Amino acid sequence: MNLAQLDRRWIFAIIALSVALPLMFPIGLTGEVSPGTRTFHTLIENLGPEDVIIVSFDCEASSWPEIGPVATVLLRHVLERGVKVVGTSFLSEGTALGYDLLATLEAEVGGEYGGDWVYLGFRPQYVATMLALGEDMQSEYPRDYLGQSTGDLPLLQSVKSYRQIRLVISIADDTMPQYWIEYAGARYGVAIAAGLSAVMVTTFTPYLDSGQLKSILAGLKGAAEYEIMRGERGAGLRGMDAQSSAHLAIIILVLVGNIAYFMKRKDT
Amino acid sequence: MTPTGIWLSAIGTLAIFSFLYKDNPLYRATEQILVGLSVGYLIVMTFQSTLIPRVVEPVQNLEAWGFVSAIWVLLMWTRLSAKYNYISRWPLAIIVGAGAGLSIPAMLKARIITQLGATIRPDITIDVIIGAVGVISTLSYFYFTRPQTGPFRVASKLGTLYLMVFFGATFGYTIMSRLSLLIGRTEFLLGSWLGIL
Amino acid sequence: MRQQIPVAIVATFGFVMLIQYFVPHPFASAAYSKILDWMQIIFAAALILGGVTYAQSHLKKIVQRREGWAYSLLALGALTLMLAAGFWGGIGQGSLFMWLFYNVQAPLQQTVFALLAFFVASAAYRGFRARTFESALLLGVALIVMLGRIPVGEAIGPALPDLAGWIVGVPAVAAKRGILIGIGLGSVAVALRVMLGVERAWLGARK
Amino acid sequence: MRAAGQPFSMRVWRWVSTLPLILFLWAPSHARPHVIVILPAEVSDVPWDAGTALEIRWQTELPGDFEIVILRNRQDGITDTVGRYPADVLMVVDRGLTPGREYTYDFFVYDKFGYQVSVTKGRTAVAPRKNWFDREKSSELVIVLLIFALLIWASAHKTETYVRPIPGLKAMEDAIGRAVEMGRPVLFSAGWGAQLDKPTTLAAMNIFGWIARKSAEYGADLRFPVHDALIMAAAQESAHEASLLEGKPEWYVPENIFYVTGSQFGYAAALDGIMERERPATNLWLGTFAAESLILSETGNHIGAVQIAGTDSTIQLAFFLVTCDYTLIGEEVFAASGYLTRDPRVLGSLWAQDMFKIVIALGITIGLIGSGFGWNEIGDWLRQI
Repeated sequence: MNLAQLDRRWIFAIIALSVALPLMFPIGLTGEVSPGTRTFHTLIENLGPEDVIIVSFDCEASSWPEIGPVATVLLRHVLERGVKVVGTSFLSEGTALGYDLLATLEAEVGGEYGGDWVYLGFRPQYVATMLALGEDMQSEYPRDYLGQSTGDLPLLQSVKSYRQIRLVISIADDTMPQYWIEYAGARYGVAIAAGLSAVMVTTFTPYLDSGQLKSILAGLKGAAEYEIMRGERGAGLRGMDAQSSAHLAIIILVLVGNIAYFMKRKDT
Repeated sequence: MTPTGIWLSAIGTLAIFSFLYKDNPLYRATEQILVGLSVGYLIVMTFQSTLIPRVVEPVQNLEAWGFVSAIWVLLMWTRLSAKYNYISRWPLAIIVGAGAGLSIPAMLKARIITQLGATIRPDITIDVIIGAVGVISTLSYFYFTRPQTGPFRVASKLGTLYLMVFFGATFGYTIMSRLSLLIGRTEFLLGSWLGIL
Repeated sequence: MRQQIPVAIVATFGFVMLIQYFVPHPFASAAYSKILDWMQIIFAAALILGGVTYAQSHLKKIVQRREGWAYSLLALGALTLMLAAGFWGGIGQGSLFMWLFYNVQAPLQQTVFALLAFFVASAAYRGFRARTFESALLLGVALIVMLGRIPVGEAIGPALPDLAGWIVGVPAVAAKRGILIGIGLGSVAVALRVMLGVERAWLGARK
Repeated sequence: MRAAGQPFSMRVWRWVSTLPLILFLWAPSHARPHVIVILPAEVSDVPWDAGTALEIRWQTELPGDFEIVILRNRQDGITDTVGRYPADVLMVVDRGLTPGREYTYDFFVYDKFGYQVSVTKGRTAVAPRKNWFDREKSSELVIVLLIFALLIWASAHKTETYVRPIPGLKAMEDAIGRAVEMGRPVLFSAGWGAQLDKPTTLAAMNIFGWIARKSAEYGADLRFPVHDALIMAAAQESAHEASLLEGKPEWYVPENIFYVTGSQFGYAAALDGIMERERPATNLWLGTFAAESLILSETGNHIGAVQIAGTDSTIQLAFFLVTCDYTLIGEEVFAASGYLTRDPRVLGSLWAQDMFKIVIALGITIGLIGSGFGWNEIGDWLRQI
């Protein structure tokens, strides 16, 4: 068998096993809490029942396995602080997932729809909507996700635009927070934080340094760290074993590939 | 999830994964179903979230602006006519033009000014200098209208190295993200479906 | 005329949207909101248009009995099912529409996405070869970051996560800033060229 | 009512309630004289705004533990509270007003114990005015105008511009030719992240215009599955124009540029299927890509297609780099149309972009040297824009 030109299906099989086995036989790895996770925790700790935030579900259903644990642990913390939440979504598939998650978590803390939280729902043209939310929330969303007139929702009597919003948390699997920064942040000066998939960390670190983003929490690892801080054992911590073993498998594969490549080069 | 739902998604999941072995009729059928469902989903969502509240209802209420909105919709739909499809360029031109106009200050601010403001730090540390050298050398890689010779070549070569570090870092981070998705699917197959977790 | 009208529209809307950014007068923000509104409506109209052309092309395949027409039948069936569920049954919680989305569409999409876990591994295996200094650097950094982000790496020593953090936070950010600034300049230039009508192939054939 | 007739508790209460006043008279003497004085306050329009704010200034030497409550009166008799402020704030901006409507303001001063010590009724009515320019954005305006001026000047006057070789673009023509020789299609995608109001998508469509022309010239079978019907319309117009310019109107088949779905992974799954079944010889991934990038390019690699990618999505660059034959990085995508078409106007603007890079590099260098000596003007200016 020529290792340097290995049929990729062998690689696929190794990855499948390295994920499945630790899930079936867990070892319970945890890991350290990074400073970035602490920053986010503090950010939420500083909010209280008088504050209103926007939580935007800017993700596709496809990345929910990764982003869901992040959203869950963050929002549970937000709601326990009594913070009021206005929910939006700029990718249609995140809409229902976000609504379900918020409804479930609000039920845990006894939050009431209309007073403690509202869900405005989906808009396809995100840039335009983000800008419009800074002008007048109710004319942008005449109706909420449930079809009720937004004029009748008690929470939206006092919340008209970004001016009454302490923070926007974009739960995103892609570059949507960039548009929040460029349009809502740059134009209206609203504070923005993001719950991300791990892949987006390098994209958003510059914005973190420049202060355009207040904080980020990323990936299963970020969720696991936040869970450690809150003393929960959720999807984040559960996935850590499989994450580690698959990582190791890829590292070993890359090393083997290089060794095979150099041995072959020596021969020729 | 209901048992029917779990079985449906388990079969679909396996059908998609079968593509990893090779393309096959099961994958092709699942692919067509996925695309068909998603188009239907988007159409329904667009009607509910945009067209009904912003076009249909204002027109029913005889609001003047509602009719203007309806005109844009109709102009866009002239695309379906072989004779008048050139008219669909007008709403297209609105999107292109307005998008271009909007993007100039937005790009200038978020992509250029803010990034520069973050590069030129008031506190000088080794990291700040390493960062500034990286920004300048990467920019010199993107310098197009001069041959890359002499000191210029050194700078753009250095820029390439910075780019490689950035690409390596994103790749490393991304692997993690992608594995999480597989973990999610595997948890579903082993746990929710087979019940062995 | 067919050429000039769209070019004029591009220029008008472009400069209106650019200028309003600097104008605090309520007239400007009203115009701005209205145009944003129109943009959303046009995007929505285009989405429906896409759906119609999608259905048309599959219908054509079925009628002409082209290769794989049976698959087109499946595609059209899925589309019709979703439309019927959405328009008759509604899209509320517990509707058939949402059931289909959660139990069929979303898991399928998640699985397509999860294919990436495999592709990332095969791409890394094939592509990460230390052939040159640059590719060795790419490979080395990727390995450090991968190790630094899992508990195993933390177990090796605190230096590894710190190094990974430094790489992501300092040199990687610098390169990314360079890329962003370049894109910013390119974007502004393209936007201006488009507004001035220098580049406009998509606005229609010269007849 | 005689005091002697009051019960004892009431007398105690009167003493207790007067105590704050006594303590107040013992307060630092500089605070006292203002108590009875009318608060000198001035209301003026906030310049350079939308006409929805007034600036309220007052003068006092009262310390910060005195508070001022400001009431806003509309001409129609409606009164609202603007807010409660420490006396030494001296300036408040009242926002959310109606342009052109007149307002007067009343000021109530309270001491540190919450006693009202003075009332000042505002007499002159002031109305906020609408303005046509926001002065806070003047730096940005100057920068935009400078960029425009240089770009336009260069487009018009730089007739001879050298452009360094960009390997991915050099290879593009060969890749199209290769597909024709092999009798297989050329597959193009602008990415699921593309939208026609984004500059990157416009840049990608410019490249597509050139690709369409070359494909028409060589007779290549060019396919473009799209995720958005606006892009479909634009691409069809482009391809149509290309066929006419090349004198081959029969080459243009609208069905080759077709809508798939707006769903990201529906789109990726469909493109994977297309690649496996139609086996394109050349894949061109140019535009804004998200996670679908690697699903597309890894499958493309598997079927042995020549792949040229280019994107502004920084994350996806690493994947394209590893799986594709050539990758255009960031700004190279924007430079591509100039490079390919050799349109002097586009090349001129490319030269102008480079000039700005020099300015930026100089700015960073000077700014940081300045910071070393404690001079932070450049950085501070950039951060406050």
